[in-house]
Amino acid sequence: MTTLHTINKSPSNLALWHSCMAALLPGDTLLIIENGVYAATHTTIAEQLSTLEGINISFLSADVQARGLVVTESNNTSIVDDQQFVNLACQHSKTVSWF
Amino acid sequence: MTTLHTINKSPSNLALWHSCMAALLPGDTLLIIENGVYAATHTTIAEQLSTLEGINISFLSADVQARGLVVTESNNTSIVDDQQFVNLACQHSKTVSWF
Amino acid sequence: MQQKKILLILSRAPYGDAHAKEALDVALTAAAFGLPVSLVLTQDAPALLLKSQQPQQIQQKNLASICSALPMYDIENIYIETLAAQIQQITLDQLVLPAEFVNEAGIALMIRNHDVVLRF
Amino acid sequence: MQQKKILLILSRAPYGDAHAKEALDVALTAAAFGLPVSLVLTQDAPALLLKSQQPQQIQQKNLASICSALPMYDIENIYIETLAAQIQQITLDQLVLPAEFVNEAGIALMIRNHDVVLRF
Amino acid sequence: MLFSILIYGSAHNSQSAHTAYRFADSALKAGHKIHRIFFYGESVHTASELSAPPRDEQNIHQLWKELAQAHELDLVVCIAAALKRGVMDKAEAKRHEKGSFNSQAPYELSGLGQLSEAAIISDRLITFGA
Amino acid sequence: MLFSILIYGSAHNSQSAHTAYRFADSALKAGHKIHRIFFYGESVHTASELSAPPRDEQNIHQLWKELAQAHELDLVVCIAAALKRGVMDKAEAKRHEKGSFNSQAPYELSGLGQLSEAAIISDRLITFGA
Repeated sequence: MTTLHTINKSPSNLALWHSCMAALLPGDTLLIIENGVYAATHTTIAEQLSTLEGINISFLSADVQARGLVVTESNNTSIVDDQQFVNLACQHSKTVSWF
Repeated sequence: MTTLHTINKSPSNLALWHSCMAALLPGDTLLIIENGVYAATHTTIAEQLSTLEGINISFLSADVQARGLVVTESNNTSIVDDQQFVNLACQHSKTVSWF
Repeated sequence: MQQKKILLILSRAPYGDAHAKEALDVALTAAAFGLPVSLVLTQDAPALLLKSQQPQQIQQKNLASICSALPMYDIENIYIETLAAQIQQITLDQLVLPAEFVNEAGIALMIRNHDVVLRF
Repeated sequence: MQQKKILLILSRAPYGDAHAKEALDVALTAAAFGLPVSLVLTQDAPALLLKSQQPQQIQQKNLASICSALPMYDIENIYIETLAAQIQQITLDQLVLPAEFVNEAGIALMIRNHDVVLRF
Repeated sequence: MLFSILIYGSAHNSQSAHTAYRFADSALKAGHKIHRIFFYGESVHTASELSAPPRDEQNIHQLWKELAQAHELDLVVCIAAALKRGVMDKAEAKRHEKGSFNSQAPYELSGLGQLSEAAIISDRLITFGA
Repeated sequence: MLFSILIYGSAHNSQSAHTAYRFADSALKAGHKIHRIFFYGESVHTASELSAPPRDEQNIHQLWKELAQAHELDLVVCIAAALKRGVMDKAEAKRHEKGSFNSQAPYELSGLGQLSEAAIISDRLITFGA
């Protein structure tokens, strides 16, 4: 019964990001899309993401490229394409969209 | 050459409110409209507004009523109607809209 | 078919945009379809329940009136995010209907325990 | 008639919505009208100038390319809000054109010194 | 005082078109003049006459139309913003080979230059944001 | 896997309609089925065939239309959200005494019940937000 969360707003919307991160439970995936991908280079949010335990963090490739950002992949952080987005939606029993 | 600033987003958009408050100069008026009027009851923003020196703070009456809020008038804080909104736009040499 | 439980998470204030009204329409329709609906009001949404609202001058429908009809549609699980209410200094006696407080951890559990989650 | 100086304050990131593109269109048109235009990029807007942008896959126009044309329209007063750039870890060498840093107090003064101020 | 008004907010998902309307109405009642109302961004949908809100809700298209007719207001809709959003008059519909159109006078499609001209001519340009 | 998709973002002021399109296209390519695409809120403008973006920009109305025709997708537009925003088909235009309409098949106007039904029937309901 894990959840795929998507978030599409830039981290300057701190209230949204805080609500979203507080809603994550172990086994969940947070897929960061559209303007959300600025989280990759946002000083405070990028650090908070790296400390989330048991949560998979994914960035949607097309959006990272569009905005010219660099995402550093790690144990819990990956870049995914549209096909993997679909797979993530299948692997979790529901999706929640933060916007 | 003073400015009438309007702001129409709720204070949960902290980045916008901080940018706006940092842009105020003595003699300016900040007119708070639409969802901005939740500033009246927002714990941190309401306090920050009360400490701004030399700035007039006005709340648009129709929006305060619509949302069922209470605004406490003071030296630098007032409630204005639509007609007074027009007067404020005349009294300042330009307007800036924060949204 | 197993009955699905729906959780609606509202986050916007009333009147500034159409989100709150359109979320309530989803809640009422889902309930009319016989689905169990729970509502959580987070961020700017708790203000939706303030009974003092008078939106006549801005020519919009009173959303508090719509909210007060929720129990008639068997929507009785209505929660307010504790910190959001505190930040806006909203207390339960100011509201059009009975609501319960829930904290962020409680919302995380509610998301896990419902089958469908919609945010507005 | 006295010539009016226009200040455009951009605050949105590119691509997520139309604000940035539509603000640039205003800047280019005002410049074509012979009005002196200054641009300040605040909040999420500094990312608009990143030369690494490749929006082909999301089927949008490259806004960095549009920005690089600004000097050809005599729009040369381009400022980036210092703190906004720091938060997003953006440095001047990553940008498609020369820009200057300005802090919040500087923006307040620019607003006072221009005749018309438009925000996007 | 000569005003111009820039509306940027969505016609039906933002309060700003209605706030702008109340401002314009109040300014005219106080004896001020309005040089131009410029609809930009999502606000261009205001110019669509196909809008059919429930009878007990505001009809922002109609409100502006009646105010414009009563005071000979210049309602200008940014043509680039309008066309991509599906707001067009008879001439544009023909040019784009569409079978119908959804906008007509007093709403008028024109270029962004009309916004610059309004900024130059008017004593005050006030924005009502998204 | 049987998907339904709820699109809430503006057709022309938000990236979400296009992200949703790419998701749907990828899901179909992977062999999944899509029960319904439900357009709500500002996304209802996607259903307007009057949209005329510049030739070098995406035409989101056309993209969905072609995907729907290729895969017999059910494109449902919330009728209440659509009517107030000026999106209507021939039948609604007649009922509201409008001289023209701007939406037709494969886009179909229907009630919010279609969203509840999609939530019940589908294995996954995914939202693309404003």
